[in-house]
Amino acid sequence: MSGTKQQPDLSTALGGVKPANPVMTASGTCGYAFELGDFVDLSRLGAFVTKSITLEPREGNKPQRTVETAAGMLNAIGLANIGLKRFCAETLPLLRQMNMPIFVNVAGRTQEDYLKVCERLAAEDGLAGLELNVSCPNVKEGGITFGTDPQVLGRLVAAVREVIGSMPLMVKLTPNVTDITVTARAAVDAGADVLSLVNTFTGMAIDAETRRCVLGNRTGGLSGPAIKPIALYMVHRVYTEVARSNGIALVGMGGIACATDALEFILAGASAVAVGTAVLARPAVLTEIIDGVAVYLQRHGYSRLQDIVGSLEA
Amino acid sequence: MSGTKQQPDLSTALGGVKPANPVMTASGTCGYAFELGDFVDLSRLGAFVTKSITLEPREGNKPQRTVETAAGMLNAIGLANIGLKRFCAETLPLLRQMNMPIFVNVAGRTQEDYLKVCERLAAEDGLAGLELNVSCPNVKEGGITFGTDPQVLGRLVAAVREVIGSMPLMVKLTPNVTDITVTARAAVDAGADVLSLVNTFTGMAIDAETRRCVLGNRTGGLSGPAIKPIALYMVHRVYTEVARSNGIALVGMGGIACATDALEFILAGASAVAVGTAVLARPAVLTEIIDGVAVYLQRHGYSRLQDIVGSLEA
Amino acid sequence: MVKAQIIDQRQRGEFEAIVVRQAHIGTDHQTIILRLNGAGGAAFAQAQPGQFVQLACRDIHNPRSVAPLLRRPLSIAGIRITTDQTEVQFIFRLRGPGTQWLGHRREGELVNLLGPLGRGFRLPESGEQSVLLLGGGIGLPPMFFLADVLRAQGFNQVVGFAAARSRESLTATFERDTYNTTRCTEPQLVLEEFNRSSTPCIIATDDGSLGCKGSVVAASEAFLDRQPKEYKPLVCACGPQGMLRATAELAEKRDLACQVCLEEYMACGIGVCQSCVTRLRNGEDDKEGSYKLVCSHGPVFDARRVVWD
Amino acid sequence: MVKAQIIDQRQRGEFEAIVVRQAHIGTDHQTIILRLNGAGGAAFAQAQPGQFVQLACRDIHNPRSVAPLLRRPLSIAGIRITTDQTEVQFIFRLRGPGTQWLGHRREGELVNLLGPLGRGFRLPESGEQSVLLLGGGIGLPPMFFLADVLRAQGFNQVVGFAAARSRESLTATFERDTYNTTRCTEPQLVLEEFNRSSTPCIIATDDGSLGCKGSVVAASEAFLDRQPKEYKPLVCACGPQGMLRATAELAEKRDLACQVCLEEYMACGIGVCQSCVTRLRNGEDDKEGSYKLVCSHGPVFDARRVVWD
Ligand SMILES: Cc1cc2nc3c(=O)[nH]c(=O)nc-3n(C[C@H](O)[C@H](O)[C@H](O)COP(=O)(O)OP(=O)(O)OC[C@H]3O[C@@H](n4cnc5c(N)ncnc54)[C@H](O)[C@@H]3O)c2cc1C
Ligand SMILES: Cc1cc2nc3c(=O)[nH]c(=O)nc-3n(C[C@H](O)[C@H](O)[C@H](O)COP(=O)(O)OP(=O)(O)OC[C@H]3O[C@@H](n4cnc5c(N)ncnc54)[C@H](O)[C@@H]3O)c2cc1C
Ligand SMILES: Cc1cc2nc3c(=O)[nH]c(=O)nc-3n(C[C@H](O)[C@H](O)[C@H](O)COP(=O)(O)O)c2cc1C
Ligand SMILES: Cc1cc2nc3c(=O)[nH]c(=O)nc-3n(C[C@H](O)[C@H](O)[C@H](O)COP(=O)(O)O)c2cc1C
Ligand code: FES
Ligand code: FES
Repeated sequence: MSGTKQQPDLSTALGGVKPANPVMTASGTCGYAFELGDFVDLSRLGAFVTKSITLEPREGNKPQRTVETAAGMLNAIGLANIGLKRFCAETLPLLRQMNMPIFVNVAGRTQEDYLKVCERLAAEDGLAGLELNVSCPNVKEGGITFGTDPQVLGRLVAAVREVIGSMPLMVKLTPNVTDITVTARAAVDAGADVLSLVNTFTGMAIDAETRRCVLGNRTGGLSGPAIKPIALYMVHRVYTEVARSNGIALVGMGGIACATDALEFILAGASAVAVGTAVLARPAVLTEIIDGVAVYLQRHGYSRLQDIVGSLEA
Repeated sequence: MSGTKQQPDLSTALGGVKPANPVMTASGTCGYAFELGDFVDLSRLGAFVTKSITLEPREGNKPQRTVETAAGMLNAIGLANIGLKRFCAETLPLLRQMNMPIFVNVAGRTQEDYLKVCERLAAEDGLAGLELNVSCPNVKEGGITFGTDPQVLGRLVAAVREVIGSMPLMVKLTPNVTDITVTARAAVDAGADVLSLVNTFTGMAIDAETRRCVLGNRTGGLSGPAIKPIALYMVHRVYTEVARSNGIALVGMGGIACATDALEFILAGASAVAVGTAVLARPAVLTEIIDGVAVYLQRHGYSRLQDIVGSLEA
Repeated sequence: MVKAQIIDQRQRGEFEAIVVRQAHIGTDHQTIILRLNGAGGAAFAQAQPGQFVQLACRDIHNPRSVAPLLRRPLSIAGIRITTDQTEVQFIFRLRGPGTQWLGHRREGELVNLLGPLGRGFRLPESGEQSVLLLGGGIGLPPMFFLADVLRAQGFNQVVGFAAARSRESLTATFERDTYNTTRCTEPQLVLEEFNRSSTPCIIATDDGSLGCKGSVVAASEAFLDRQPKEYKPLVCACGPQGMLRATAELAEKRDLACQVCLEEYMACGIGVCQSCVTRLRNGEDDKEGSYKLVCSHGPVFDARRVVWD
Repeated sequence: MVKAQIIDQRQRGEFEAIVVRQAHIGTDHQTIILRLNGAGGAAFAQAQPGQFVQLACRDIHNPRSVAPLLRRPLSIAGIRITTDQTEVQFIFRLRGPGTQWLGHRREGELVNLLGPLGRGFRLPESGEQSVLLLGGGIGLPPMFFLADVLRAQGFNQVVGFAAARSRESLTATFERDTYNTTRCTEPQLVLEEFNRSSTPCIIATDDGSLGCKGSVVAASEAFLDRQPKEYKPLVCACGPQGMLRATAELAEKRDLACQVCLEEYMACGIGVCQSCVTRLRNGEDDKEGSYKLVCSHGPVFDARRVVWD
C-alpha cells in the first residue's frame, strides 16, 4: 500500500491475456459491440465478450423474450445469433478493428457443435480467447445442461482444449448447481485457463390475469442486481477453494451496476468483472465503472489493481 | 368457473391439515406470532409456522445479522431460538390459544437432534404438523446441508416419519441445488406429506470500504422479491414433476409481497403460500394478501381457491 | 415513391433532458415536454416520426435506485426546434411504475434518455401524395409528429384517424367546442395535436362515446369508400396489433402502400439484447419470415413484410 | 430510584402520517414533522423518549416499489399533542436511499410508519434528581425529546451535552447569536431543540469548530469535576458505540446511574427477525452476557448490563 496519487495501474491478467483494465462486457448483453458505439466509448473497455455463437444460425425463442422483475430481469433469447459462418465472415473483421482483447463466447447443443465452432475460431487471427457458455441443454444427454454435471463439463472442456491448442480458454459457470466449486474444479482440471461466473439463474414469470407464462419460452435466466449477493458468494467460494490455489483467474459477474459492485467482486477474488444487465439500461456504466475503480484505488493508496484482487478480509 | 359473487371458498388442504385460507407465515420471519399482534390481525391467518426450533437453545450468530440488498435481504440469524424445552413450556401454550393450524419448524445439526425434537413435538397437543428445515449443515457429514443430498434427506425424512407417526410432515426444500425435483422426490418417497419451498439462497455482502463481509457470519440467506422468479420456477417444476402425480400439496414462498405474487405461486402449483421478508417490512401484508386472493377469485368467477391451484396454462 | 430516410446514427446518444411541461390528458394520459441542449438538442432536431426514446424512469445515476430497472420506450409525439435547443413531446398512458415515475416529474427536473432510436416512417417523395394516419391508443402520439412533419414538407392531403376505447381514454387533447358529432365520419379539426399541423381527423371509439362507434379501420374504410377511385393514399398506422393487422389487410385489399409502427417488449432499445423481435418476410414468397429487431430495424415496417401472429 | 415505565404495547401499530414540515439543519441533516390522527395520534401521545419508529421509505402500498425494501429506524425527537392529533418530530442525517427518500417528502404527503417501538428511558421518580443528557451525532434527537419530558415532569437540574464532528454537522439547530464561545464549558441555552425545554447545554466538536474541542465525554467529565461532591446525576446517553462505552466507563468510575440508547442494524424493528442483538449481562457475575433484541428489549439499557465489543 503506498500513498501514490499517480493514475493507478488497472491492468489485469486473464490466463495470458492482459486487459488494460478489469471491465468487460457480459456475453449477450452488448451485441457485437458496434451497436453500443453511440452510447459509450468502447475503446476504453478492458475486453469485449461477444454474444454466444453457435455452429448454425439460430432464430432464437419466440417473443416475449425478456421481462423485468424486482431489481432484475429474465431473458429467454434462445441464443439467437447469425451462426459461425456469417460471424467469421461479417462480424470478426469488424471486431478485429477494436483495439482490445476479444473473447468469442461459444455455445452448442452437442459436444461436436462446440468443437467445430471452437476449432474454427482458434484458426482465426486476432482473438484473445474463447469463452464457453456451458449453460446450454445437452441434447444428447437428455437435455441436462453441460455445465451442471462435472463429468460432462470436464469432457467438454478437455475436448475443446484439444482442438484449440494453447488459445486462452475461459469457461463460464452456471450458478444452477448445488456446489459451484465442483464444476469449477472440473473445468480447471480439464484445462480451463480462466473461469467466468455467474451465468443466469433459471426463473419464471407468470401473468396472473391471463394465467400464462410471460415469456414465450416459459422459463428464462435471471440477471441483474437481484442476483448479486449469490453471485458474489459463488465468486468468493470459487476463488478461495479452487482458483487461488490453481493460479486461475476469475471474471466475476452478476448484477454489477456500479464501481462499488465491481470492487466487491474484485475483493472477493475476481481479476476482472463483466457487466450485463446494467449495460442494457445504460451503456455508459461500463466506463464509469473503470473510472470508479481507479478512484477507489487512489483513495485507498493502491498503485495497482492486482494488489486488491481477493483481498477480502478472511 | 362460475359467475358467483359469493365470498369464495379460500380453504385449502395441506396433507390432512385444512387451513381456512392459503396464507401462512414463513418460518423465522414472524417470531412466535404474538410479536406481530399489534400490526396485523393474526386470527385471520391460514396457518402459522414458527421460527426454527432446535434441541438446545441457540444464541445465534454474531451481528451484523441481516443486510438489505437490491429488492432483497441477506440473513444470518444462525437459528437463534430458545430451544425445545423452553419452547414447549413457554411458547406452545400461547400458540395453542391461536385458533389456527400451527406448524413448528424444526432444525438440527445431526439427524438425532431432529429426531429428538420431532418426537417430543409429536407428543404435544394442538399442533397441526411439523416443518423440517433441512437447510442446516450436517455436522456429522462434513457440514454438507441435509437438504442438498437426496440420500441424506431421504434418510432424515424417513426417520422423522418413524418417530412422529401420522402427524402431518412438511419438508422445506433448499433452492441451493442443481435439480430441486430430485430432493423433492426424495422427501416425498421418504414420507413427506407436504413440501414447502423455497428456503433462502446462500449469498454474501461485502463492504468495499472496509474490505470486510457485512454479515458477522460472512454468508447469509437471500430472500425477498429478488428471488421470486427463481422460487416460482422451482415451485412450478416440483408441482408438475413431483407433487401433482403424487397428490402432494406444496407451500410456495420466496419474495411474495402482494396478492398477485401469491396468486402466481398458486397458479404455478402451490396450495398455500408463505410470506417472509415482506412481513418484516409490513405485517399487514398478510391479511391484504388473503383479501386480494378473494377479490381475484371473484373477479375471475371462481368459487373455490382449489380450482385455480396449478392452473397455469401448459 | 418512398424515399428511404437515412438516419445518421452518430446523432444518437445518452442525454439529460429538462422537464419543461407536464400536463394531464383525459383520465389516463399525460403529456410531458423535455428540453435538450447541445448535442442532445442537435440529435433530436434530426429526429424522425416513428422514432422513439428509451427513458430512464428512475435516478439512473444512483446505483441503489433499481426500480424500474429497465428504461421505458416512448414514441416522439412532436418536436420544436429553436437555435440552441430542442423541445421533445411525449404522450403516455399511466400504467405501471415507469410511467408513474415519469408522471411525477416536475418542471425543472432532469430525465435521462437514449435517443432518438429506431427507424421512422419513410415519407413519400412528392407532396402531392395523399396520406392517411391511423393511430390507436398509445399509437396515436407518433402520428401527431408525423402529421407535423408532413405538413412542414408541404403535404396537404393528410387525414388522421384516432382510435380510443372511450372519450375519456383518448390519447389526445380533444377540442370539444368545434366538434360536430352528427358529422363524425367527416375529417374535422378537433384534436389539438393534429390541429397544430391543420390535419383534420376522424375519431372512432369502441363505445361510441366520441365520434364513430367501432373500429378506426372500419371508419377509415368508410372514408375511403366515399373518395374517388384515383384516391390512393399512403397509409401510416400505429396502435394495437389487431388494429395494425386490420389496417394492413385493408391496405392490401385496396392496393395501398402501408407502413406500420410496431410495439414489442424491449429491454435495451438499441439492438444489443435481441428482446424485441417480430417476424418479417424477406420477399413475396417468404411466408414464414425471420426475426428482425423492432428497436433497430423498426419500429416502422412496410406492412406487407409483417408476419402477423 | 428508577421507575420502570410500562409501555402499553397495545398502543403500537401501523399508521399513516402526514408531513407537516420538512427543514434542513446544517449541511447533513433534516428535520421532519409528521402529524397523526385517531389511533395513531393516541398511540404517539403515549410515546416515551428513547422509543423509535420504523419508517417506510417508499410507497409501501405499491408492491412494485421494492427499494429500500426494509423500513428505516428513527428515534422520536419530540412530540406535540393537541386534543385530536399528535405531531411527531424526527431529525435525520442524509445517508443512503432511505433518508434521501424521506428528505424529499413534501408537506401534505403521507408516510407510513410502525410505532412507537421499543422501550425508552426510565425516568427517576423524583424531580429532584439531576440528569445529564449526552447525545452524539444522530444520537442527539432522542435527547431533545427526553429533555422535553423531564422538563414537563418537573425536573429542573438537567444539562445537555451535544457532540458533533464539526459545526456544520451538528444534529441540531444552533442559535448562533446567544453563543459565547469563551464560556463553552458552561451550559448555555444555544440549541433550539434543547432550548424549548430550557435545557442548557455544552457542545463538543471533534475539530473544535464549535464549543469545546474533543469528545463530549471529556467535556462532561470536565463539567462533573467542577460540581460539588454530592452531585450525582443520572446519565442518559445516545450516540456512537465509542462514545457510549466511554460514557458508561465514566459513570461506572463516578458511580453514577447510566442508561444508554443503543443502535443496531434492524430489519423488522418489532422483535420478529432477531437481527438487532447486543450482548447484555444478566447479573454482576455474568461477564459474557447473552443476546437481547435492541428493538424490543431496548434500545435503552442500563449501561452496566451492556457488554461492549
Ligand atoms: C417503440 C415503442 C413506443 C412506445 N410509445 C409509447 C408512447 O408514445 N406512449 C405510451 O404511453 N406508451 C408507449 N409505449 C408503451 C410503453 O413503453 C409502456 O406503456 C411502458 O413501458 C409501461 O411501463 P410502466 O412501467 O408504466 O408499466 P409496466 O407495468 O412496466 O408495464 C405495463 C405494460 O406495458 C408494456 N410494457 C412494459 N414495458 C415495456 C417495454 N419495455 N416495451 C414495450 N412494452 C412494454 C407491457 O405490456 C406491460 O405489461 C411504447 C412502446 C414501444 C415499444
Ligand atoms: C433505534 C434507532 C434509532 C435511530 N435514530 C436515528 C435518528 O433519529 N436519526 C438518524 O439520522 N438516524 C437514526 N438511526 C440510524 C438510521 O436508521 C440510519 O441512518 C438509516 O437507516 C440509514 O438509511 P439510509 O437508507 O438512508 O442509508 P443506508 O445507505 O441504507 O445506510 C447507511 C448506514 O446506516 C446504517 N443503517 C442502515 N439501515 C439501518 C438499520 N435498519 N438499522 C440501523 N442502522 C442502519 C448502516 O450503518 C448503513 O451503513 C437510528 C437507528 C436505530 C437503530
Ligand atoms: C439479454 C441477455 C442475454 C444474454 N445472452 C447470453 C449469451 O448469449 N451467452 C451467455 O453466456 N450469457 C448470456 N447472458 C448472461 C450474461 O452474460 C451474464 O452472465 C448474466 O446476465 C449475469 O450478469 P448481469 O447480472 O450483469 O446481467 C445474457 C444475459 C442477458 C440479460
Ligand atoms: C430473517 C429471516 C429469518 C429466517 N429464519 C428461518 C428459520 O428459522 N427457519 C427456516 O426454515 N427459514 C427461515 N427463513 C427463511 C424463510 O422462512 C423463507 O423461506 C425465505 O425467507 C423466503 O421467503 P421470503 O422471500 O418471503 O422471505 C428466514 C428468513 C428470514 C428473512
Ligand atoms: S430491445 Fe434490445 S435488441 Fe431490441
Ligand atoms: S430488528 Fe427484527 S428483531 Fe429487532
